[in-house]
Amino acid sequence: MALGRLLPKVGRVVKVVDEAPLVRTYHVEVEEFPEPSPGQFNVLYAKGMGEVVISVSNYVAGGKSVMEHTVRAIGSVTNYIYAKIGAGDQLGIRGPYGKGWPIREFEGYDVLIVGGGIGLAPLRPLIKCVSEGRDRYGRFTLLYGARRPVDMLYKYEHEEYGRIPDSTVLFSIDAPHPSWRGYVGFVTDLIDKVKLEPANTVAFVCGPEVMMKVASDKLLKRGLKADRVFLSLERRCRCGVGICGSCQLGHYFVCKDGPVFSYQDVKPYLAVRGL
Amino acid sequence: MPMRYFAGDSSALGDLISILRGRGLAVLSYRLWGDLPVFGEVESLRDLSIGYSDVQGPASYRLVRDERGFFRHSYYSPKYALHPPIQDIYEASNGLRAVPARVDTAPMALFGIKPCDLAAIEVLDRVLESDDFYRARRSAVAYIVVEECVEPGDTCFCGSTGTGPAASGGFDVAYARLEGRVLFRAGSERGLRLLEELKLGEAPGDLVERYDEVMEEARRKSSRLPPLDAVIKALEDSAASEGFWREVSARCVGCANCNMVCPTCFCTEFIDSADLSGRARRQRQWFGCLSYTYGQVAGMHFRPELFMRYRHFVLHKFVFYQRQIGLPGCVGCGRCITWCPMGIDLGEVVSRVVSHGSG
Amino acid sequence: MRKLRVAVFKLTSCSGCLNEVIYSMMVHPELLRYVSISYFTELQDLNAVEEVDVAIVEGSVVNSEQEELVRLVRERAKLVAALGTCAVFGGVQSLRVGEDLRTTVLASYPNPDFIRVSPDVKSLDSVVRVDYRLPGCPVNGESLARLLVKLVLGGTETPIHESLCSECKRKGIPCVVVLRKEPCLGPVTVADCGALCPSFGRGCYGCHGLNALVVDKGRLEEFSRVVERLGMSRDDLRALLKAFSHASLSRLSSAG
Amino acid sequence: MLSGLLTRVEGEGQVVLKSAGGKVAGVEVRITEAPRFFEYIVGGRRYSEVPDLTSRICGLCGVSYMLTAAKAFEKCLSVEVPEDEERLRLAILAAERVKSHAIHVVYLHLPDFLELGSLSELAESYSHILRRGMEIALWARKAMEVMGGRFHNVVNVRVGGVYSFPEASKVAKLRQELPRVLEGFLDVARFVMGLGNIPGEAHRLRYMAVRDGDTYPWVGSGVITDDGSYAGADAFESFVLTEQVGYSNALRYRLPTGEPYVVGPLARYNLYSGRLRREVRKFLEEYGYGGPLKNVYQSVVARIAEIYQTLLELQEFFDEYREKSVARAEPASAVRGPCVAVTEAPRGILYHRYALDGELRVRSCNIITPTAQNLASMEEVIMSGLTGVDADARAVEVAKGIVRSYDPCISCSVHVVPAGCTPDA
Repeated sequence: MALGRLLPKVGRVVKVVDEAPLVRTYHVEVEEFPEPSPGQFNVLYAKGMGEVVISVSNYVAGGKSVMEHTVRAIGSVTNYIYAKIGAGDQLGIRGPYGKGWPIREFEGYDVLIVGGGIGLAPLRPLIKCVSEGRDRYGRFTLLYGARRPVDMLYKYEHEEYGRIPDSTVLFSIDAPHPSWRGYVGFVTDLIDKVKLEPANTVAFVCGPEVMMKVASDKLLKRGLKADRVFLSLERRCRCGVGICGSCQLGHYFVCKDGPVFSYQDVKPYLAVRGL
Repeated sequence: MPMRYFAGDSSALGDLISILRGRGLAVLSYRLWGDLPVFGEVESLRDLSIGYSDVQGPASYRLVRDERGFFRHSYYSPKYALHPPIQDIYEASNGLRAVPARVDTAPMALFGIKPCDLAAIEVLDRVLESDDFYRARRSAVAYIVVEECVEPGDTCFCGSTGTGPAASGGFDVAYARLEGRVLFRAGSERGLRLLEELKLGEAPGDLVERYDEVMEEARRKSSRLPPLDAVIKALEDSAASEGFWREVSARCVGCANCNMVCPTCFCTEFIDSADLSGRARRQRQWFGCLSYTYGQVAGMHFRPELFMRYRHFVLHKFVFYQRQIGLPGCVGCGRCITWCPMGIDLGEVVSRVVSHGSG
Repeated sequence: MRKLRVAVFKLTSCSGCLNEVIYSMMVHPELLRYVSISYFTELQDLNAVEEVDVAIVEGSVVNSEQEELVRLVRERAKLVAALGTCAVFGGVQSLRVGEDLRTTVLASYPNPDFIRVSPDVKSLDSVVRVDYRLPGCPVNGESLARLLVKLVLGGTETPIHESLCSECKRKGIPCVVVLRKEPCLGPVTVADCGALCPSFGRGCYGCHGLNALVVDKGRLEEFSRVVERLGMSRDDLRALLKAFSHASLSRLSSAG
Repeated sequence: MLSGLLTRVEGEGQVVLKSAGGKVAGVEVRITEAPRFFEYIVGGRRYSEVPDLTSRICGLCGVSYMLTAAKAFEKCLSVEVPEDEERLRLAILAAERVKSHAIHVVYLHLPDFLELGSLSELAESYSHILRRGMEIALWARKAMEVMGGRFHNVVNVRVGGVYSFPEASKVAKLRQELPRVLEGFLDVARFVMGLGNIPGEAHRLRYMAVRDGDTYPWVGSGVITDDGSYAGADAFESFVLTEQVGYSNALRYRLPTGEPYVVGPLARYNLYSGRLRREVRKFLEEYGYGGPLKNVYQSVVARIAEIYQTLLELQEFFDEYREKSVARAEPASAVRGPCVAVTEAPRGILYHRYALDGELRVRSCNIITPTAQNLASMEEVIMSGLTGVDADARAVEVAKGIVRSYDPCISCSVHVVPAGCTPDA
């Protein structure tokens, strides 16, 4: 019997982009890799050091597909990748895994994206999806906040986001900064500042869990239904395929049943601290 | 088709072992290693733990010599054989080209495991459905022979979880030892053929009647929990009550013995190692949700306090498994009670949850 | 590959963990090719407190000279690893803490100037910031070797925090508490010794340290009752915890 | 005043040469390791916990500490240790002797003979010898792990015997590997002996070791000196003279005559070489070592002889080994007689004495370590060679080399008797 489920493919890092302090995006090229849908994740393997679950922040199809992974150096494996892996180096890669954003199900809807910090990474393919299939969606709103200007991801694309037709793109940072002319405060504050047609809007949210809860509750207050608000959750994900049991949230395996959930599905679980 | 019962004496068990071994199978059962009950290969009737009884209580396990006694299980369960405690996943020496580890798939028979063990295997089958390594070991199991529990232990509650004392499905042969006689029945075509090979006679009606009585009595004895529906409801209702869970888990020290001995606990953690010649190895090993690291990620912790992990353990067994695989994750074997060094009784905890809910 | 610059310092201890450092190099002799050791008095004559990538510090801090040394080491090392129970928790010598040094020990010694000890026995992290903690009396040489190899490769270990019982059960070792009714500190002790004592049929005496991330005062009290029933007095349990988990234990007490 | 930090020894110490008019006029071997007050910390502990605690005195010779403590209590609590359990304990002790000597010969001492400063230099120039030495040490480690649980602070010694017998298959594996270890050992031994640079000048030395039945010494009823004086273990403390010096944290000891004495491999060899196996004696004779060893540098010869002897003794133990279940001999509940014992740790005589109270808890204790006994001799030998010599860095190196040849174990020689725990004689 094949024992290949947990085996990585050999990926090659073709480009590394500095995004923010301790955050880099690794462009990994790999042969014969299934196309990830927006919101899915891959498992990257640093040889001998371990694996880490990273959402796919961009996908470029081709003979060899290239996928982008935005990694923050915070744990033992990500620190290693940050310190040791550069263009030309290999990384093991398996995936794509999990359930992504149900963007195709919401064609014709207004799309609202709320991202916080590194949480923009899994949302990025959504932006691309809306931008490339602009006529399939209604109004597009992107709200993105980070702690400081320097912590924002994909700064080199922000202008492009603004050029998406019929869109509102707002940025925020947590505390005043000399270089900053945008909004200062929590990104969730911006929810109050945008026009929403609740009956015809789907929201996609990713960021720190507290921020996602605040954002979701605000959206509900603005009249969105809980089954039209989607969150991408983080847990201790190890295997990525629902067999190691590490990422359980209630009866969900976040890696297999998520990471994207409707707020409706996870609200009772998120309401209880440490469940 | 009406159930056919066959009767024999304990020598028929020896014959059954011989037949299985004759088919090239390693026969795994509870056996004695010196004075210790382990789970491993047996060669003959002599190796079985017949003639011993396990006296179990919270944090207490005693093996006593007792000709009429009944042996249930130990800290081992078939999990050791099907989902090994430590397993190699792959090795990479040439760059990143990873070579999967080999899994021993020599065919085996599980013999004399108990109905709760059988139910636990069904749980593992479902929850580890997409686990190649588990499936490889599992498909090496050619036969399952179950010994039904004529006498539940003091920590058992399979009657409550509906996973015993009789085997209900997923086995090839089940037998019950009743006052010197052994009553057999088949659970599969293959099992029936095995029994036919034993050339046993049909069981007399009074033996079957006695069997029914004994099993009914055993079911009664092992049904000390409140009804499962009530348990599930009470657990759901109590989940948000931090104070209650703090109190219920106050005696727990997070040692994870319960996780390790639980025949359905399947969680694993991965271990990576490297050497300087460019070789790397990935392994996985059992990991308990009561352990501190469970729920921890770099920079934060989703279940930083022990009461949260304890609550997860209990809720998972009774509530979440049900939603994940349509079966309760607790099979009522009582191992978590016996092998908890603190003597915490899960049955009691569950009863407290129910009375907390109704109180 | 650039060599990993390592310095090994010994404070107050039996030196046993230093031998595990030597062992880690014996099982991975190739480590010597990737490591340059600038300080290791047990092994070499040339010793200077230089800038290093990793400082491995063994032993507990018992006087002001050692505190100064440790601060200097911290300044000059990118990473500091506390090696062994003495460095992580204080070690057996902590059993003297709480007794009055001046009136007892110093009074009996002919030249008090040479007795350079403070009343407290400190863990390394109570003096400086520590990046890795490898407890154990002695530290598990295999774990140390794994860490050193990973450090040479530019990475580190992913810590797993669990009790000794997890290791015991994975190895299928018969439980000394449940089967033999013997006191065993395994349930409240951090894993990584390979469940050594139970594998020899005896109770764990806690030499890898109290699992203080889990066991708070109340739970320790519950545990004390259990081992008391098994025949270990509270005093004796307290002494073992003081001997092998002094720093954690005093934090528990001060936490109220 | 010139001083040198003692390197390549276990623990922290210093050699200080005092000069007068540029010449060496005095020496102090200082033990600067901070004391750990072991006699104090075992106070109040139950006798059964003491072996595990005293094991922590020394990272290299913990088994000796455990066994000496166990034997002291077995004596006063009238415990009969089953013979098989005693043999197993002695085998663990033997493995420790191999480990300790192998580490000293190859890692700590060999760089002196080769005039190298460090192990890395040794690794570069003599990788073959280092590898062979490593194999001995690693095998000794495995032997200690199989029989005792780990490389130090073993867990398989208890008052009354052992906790469990190792699996016969594991012991058989050790036995299987032994020929290769012996072969590797002989390589190392031939290399060291063949260097031909072990000094031959005579030192004036006195010796003491335990008196053992009829074997090369391990444990005994008491001690003997080179002039045949005997003192039972009970009388050891009154037999030796104890002194305290201001510059060191360690107590030191002399013979009743006031002379310093040597304990350890050199002493054992010179007192018991007749009990070495024929193969061992024959091997030494090949290199001209037929009679008594003459100076402390030749301790390395004694260590080599002892590794050889011990490996052969272990071979015999493995050949006769049978897995058993432990008897768990229990002690009497009342104390009868003194709790004292002497054993031969790798570095020499180790003496423990305890007094127990009615609850079998330690009321007082005294531990005399091998290195503490050698301190006076170290200073005397240094002075005999260096008095009047130019007090310079070279002299310090010579002094350090002399100290190193005693294989001092400084961690365990820190020996302070705190108030409240003084000898109760």
